Amino acid sequence: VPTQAAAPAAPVVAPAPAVAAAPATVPTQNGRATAGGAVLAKPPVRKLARDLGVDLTALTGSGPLGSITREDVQRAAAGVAAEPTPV
Amino acid sequence: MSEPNDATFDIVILGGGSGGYATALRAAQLDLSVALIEKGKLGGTCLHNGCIPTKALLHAAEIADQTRESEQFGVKAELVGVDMAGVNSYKDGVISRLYKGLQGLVNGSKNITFVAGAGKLVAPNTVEVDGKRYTGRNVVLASGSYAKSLPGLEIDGERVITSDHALVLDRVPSSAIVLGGGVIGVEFASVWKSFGVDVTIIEALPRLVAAEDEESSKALERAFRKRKINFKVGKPFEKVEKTDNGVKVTIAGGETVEAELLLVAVGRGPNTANLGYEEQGVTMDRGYVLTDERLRTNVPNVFAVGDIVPGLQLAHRGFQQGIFVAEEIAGLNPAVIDEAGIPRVTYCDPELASVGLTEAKAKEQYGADKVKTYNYNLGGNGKSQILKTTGFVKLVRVEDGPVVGVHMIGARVGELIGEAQLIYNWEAYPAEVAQLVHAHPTQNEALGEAHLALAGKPLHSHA
Amino acid sequence: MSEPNDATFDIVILGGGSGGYATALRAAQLDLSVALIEKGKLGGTCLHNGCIPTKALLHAAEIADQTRESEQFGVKAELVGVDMAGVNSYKDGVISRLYKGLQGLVNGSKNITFVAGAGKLVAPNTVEVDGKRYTGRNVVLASGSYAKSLPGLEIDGERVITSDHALVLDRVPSSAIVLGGGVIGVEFASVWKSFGVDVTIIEALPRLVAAEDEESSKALERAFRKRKINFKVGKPFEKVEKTDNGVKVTIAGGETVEAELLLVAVGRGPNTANLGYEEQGVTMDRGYVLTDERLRTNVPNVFAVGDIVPGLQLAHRGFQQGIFVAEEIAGLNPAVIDEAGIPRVTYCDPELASVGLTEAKAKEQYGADKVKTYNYNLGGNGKSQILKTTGFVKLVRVEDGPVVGVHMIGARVGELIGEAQLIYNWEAYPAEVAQLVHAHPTQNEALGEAHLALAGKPLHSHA
Ligand SMILES: Cc1cc2nc3c(=O)[nH]c(=O)nc-3n(C[C@H](O)[C@H](O)[C@H](O)COP(=O)(O)OP(=O)(O)OC[C@H]3O[C@@H](n4cnc5c(N)ncnc54)[C@H](O)[C@@H]3O)c2cc1C
Ligand SMILES: Cc1cc2nc3c(=O)[nH]c(=O)nc-3n(C[C@H](O)[C@H](O)[C@H](O)COP(=O)(O)OP(=O)(O)OC[C@H]3O[C@@H](n4cnc5c(N)ncnc54)[C@H](O)[C@@H]3O)c2cc1C
Repeated sequence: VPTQAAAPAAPVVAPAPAVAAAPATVPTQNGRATAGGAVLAKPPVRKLARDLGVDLTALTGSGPLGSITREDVQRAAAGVAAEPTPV
Repeated sequence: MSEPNDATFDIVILGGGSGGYATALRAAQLDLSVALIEKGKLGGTCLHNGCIPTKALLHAAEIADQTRESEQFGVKAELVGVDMAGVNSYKDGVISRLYKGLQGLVNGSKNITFVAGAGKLVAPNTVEVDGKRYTGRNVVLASGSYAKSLPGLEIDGERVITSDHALVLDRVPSSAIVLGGGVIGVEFASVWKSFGVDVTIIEALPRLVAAEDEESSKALERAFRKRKINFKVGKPFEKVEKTDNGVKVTIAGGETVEAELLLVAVGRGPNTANLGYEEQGVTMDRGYVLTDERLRTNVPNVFAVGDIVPGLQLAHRGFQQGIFVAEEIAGLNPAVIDEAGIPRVTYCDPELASVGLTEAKAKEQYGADKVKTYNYNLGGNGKSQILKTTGFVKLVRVEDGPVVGVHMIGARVGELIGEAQLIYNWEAYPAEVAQLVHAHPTQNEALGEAHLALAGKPLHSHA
Repeated sequence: MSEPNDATFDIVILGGGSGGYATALRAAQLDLSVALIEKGKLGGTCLHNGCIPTKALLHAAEIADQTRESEQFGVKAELVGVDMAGVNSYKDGVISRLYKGLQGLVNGSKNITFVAGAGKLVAPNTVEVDGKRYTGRNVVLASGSYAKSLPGLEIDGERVITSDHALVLDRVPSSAIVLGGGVIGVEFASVWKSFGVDVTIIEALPRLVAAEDEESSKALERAFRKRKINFKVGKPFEKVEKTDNGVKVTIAGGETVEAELLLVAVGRGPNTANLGYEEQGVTMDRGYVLTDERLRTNVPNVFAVGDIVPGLQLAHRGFQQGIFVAEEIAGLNPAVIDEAGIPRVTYCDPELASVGLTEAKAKEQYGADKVKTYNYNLGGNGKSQILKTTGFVKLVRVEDGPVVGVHMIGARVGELIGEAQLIYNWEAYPAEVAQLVHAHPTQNEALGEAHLALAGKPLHSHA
């Protein structure tokens, strides 16, 4: 029954210090770096960007792990709106 | 040391409840080999003595109440009575169908070896069951919890019982005292009242469901008073005595309450005694296994999940932790679980549901002047009026910031928590939810209306 | 032209239903002055002859069914009968409480002038009511809809009726034919069956609720068959004749069905005839008022909202459009409404709920090979087992992309649509939802499980 010795070597083994040093630079699967190449922004922020006509892929995020924040989107939208808009 | 019939796995899991089996299923998907050790029944407390049977009782209770009150809706019906044999066979039917499904998932996985028997941690990486040793590159402790009692309060299983006994009672008692006004206590009180029992809750803390937002507690107390469920809060238990027909409980101040039986629902303790955890050097605190936020104990490659880890004792927390640990071991580096983002539902009538911070907690964290709340009364919600339920949806937000807490009470509001969970965990702003007008007429519309109001654009309410 | 008793407003609204009153309330919040003109009752179809009364009937129906089936849950009860006078007074009570609340909101606003009476557009910016003219810097047309019939099918209000009559019926008919298997048709069929009526639905299209995903239609048909609700799909109506005790309907192919009455539920037409719209130059199409995506008609400063605008005929669409138009007029430049993002619920038993695209539509839009679906069976969902309901949660996603459709069927699933609405409108990826393990045991867990499975990590199901 048991194990294939070649099973994916259970990785990581540095005995974690009790207070894990938060791996601040490794993107996690936090709904930020999602599988499938979604842009690094929480879903409501993506919707905001769509409503404001901002292309998320063109932004650099200022949030945690480089995620795009509302402020990033709003700043970009303000830039766009600065151009003359037909009313 | 390795005997011929010993075996080695990527993960050895001690305990096949919510936390343990979720770890096993996710690990197996990731092609890790797993030994899942369970001394009782796969599914653990939740499936056999917890979530599922209690919710079956609560649904039977709902049916009894609706029949009793059917005339208010124009339906003429007569409630003849509650037949506990019938209730129990309904409940057992639900359990056994789900049990079968779960067994199918576990047995259907070529990567999982299910081991029936009681295990003990005999080395940091080894669990022994009936003389056979299961060694893992990783070990996950998932031995769950048991119903606690108080010093001097002996459970006899007859007149002084825990939820384990209450779930298999073959009769409807004429009266009952519920010691403890937490989740399990109020759920049983609610069931019994619906079944016609004269119920009294005794709670030492100053309010029922004290972990919830204070407004939720107040609303629940109001609803229980209306349902004629008696309760005494701020009254520590002093002693219980047997009487001719039942029990007599004395509470602080000397007041006594008598009933046919006493349900002790004072919380659940970690099931970790004599399992070898301390001996193998696992750091413990009052029986709980301590972990870091990645669910690692101090012993390398030994993890813990579920009720033995301090925090919310909920089945889906066990699921989430189990999935996390499997992914962690597989090297997927999953995101740390935000404990406040785990939804909480209490299934009594009326239901309570919450996620995120209470108002008090939010004020502590962000400062009282930075926290805004809005309480949308279900009186303005069409579907709630149709159900003839009262209650509210209360939102807690940070000024100019996201929603950090959602608290609801009312019939069936437990089902609204999924949406609230997304709002909290995705850090949505009220205006972002408000923009999406909800389906009419639903109860989840109340969640929409609360966000509309908090965003400064109430629809069916005043600002 | 301006007479002494004429008046000018920022917005003049013609019709006080869902679309009209939402416009008024939002505009008033934005400090615009509003004239709200209504010839019937504030609240319109939805409150008085639509959403609310039907859902009250459906809840009474649920209670009747639960009583009838209570023994399955261990509750002994006897269903004596359905007392239509009682049902109607319950229903009317719900309406009148909500009506009072709505009147309070409208009358409590200093910015809203409520005008009782029938209005007519007499100039592009002016509505006349009983000889008095109300001029607006903007006009919003919101005159709603009426129950349509078919050529040669005369509504007599006795044996051949529409939903308006069905909602005030003072008896439970022994049998009924429902012409039309859309939302309104299946809801009435469901109510009547629960009340003990022998029901037959006749639908010209090849399936019930043809606007829904095909799998939902199939599942509803299966459930109706089990409930012994008769239906004939793909069978256009030919004629109806009166018989001694009721009606005889002939359908394509010559087959006939007899019953005590015939409910005509073949859709709702725009209520726009003789209101001056065409005369003032508003572009129309078969009675509907055409607008751009910002709800502007071709006539400057004339907007339209609600059922007169082609698209979903739903109350909350009217709310959302009304709020949009008020904000547009106030210069807030609101985001355009995505019609597919408006949630749809059908409240029959079992309930149907959906948002976003059907599988067929998604394949059309993205290409068949780019669309992935997952169907989570409620058989694996504990709470659904407890409710003894069957059904599913079906997800439609774009490969490596977001969820673009959610389709659900089962008891009470309508309440799950709020979460699905956020997922669709916020373009969430399955993995983002999957990460948030849902409360156990709820039905909304099924939504969580479906996302877990679609993200490649099923918990209580196979991949
Ligand atoms: C009455 C009641 C109602 C509840 N209702 C809800 C609810 O509605 N929703 C909710 O989320 N939570 C609910 N809970 C809590 C929920 O049941 C627990 O949070 C959940 O079961 C914890 O999972 P676990 O895996 O940590 O432990 P358990 O489910 O307790 O599983 C531990 C397993 O380990 C096994 N085990 C222990 N020691 C050994 C050993 N030495 N060798 C082998 N096997 C061993 C046990 O037999 C058991 O099967 C309820 C609990 C109770 C008591
Ligand atoms: C049986 C039934 C069940 C339904 N169930 C649901 C449901 O569960 N959920 C849902 O979302 N939708 C439901 N609907 C649809 C919903 O009722 C409509 O989508 C909604 O009412 C449309 O709003 P409206 O403002 O466009 O029109 P209406 O609500 O029809 O309002 C139009 C108003 O304008 C007034 N009016 C018309 N002409 C004039 C005039 N010349 N002068 C002054 N006033 C005038 C009318 O009196 C009326 O009050 C249901 C409809 C029916 C019939």
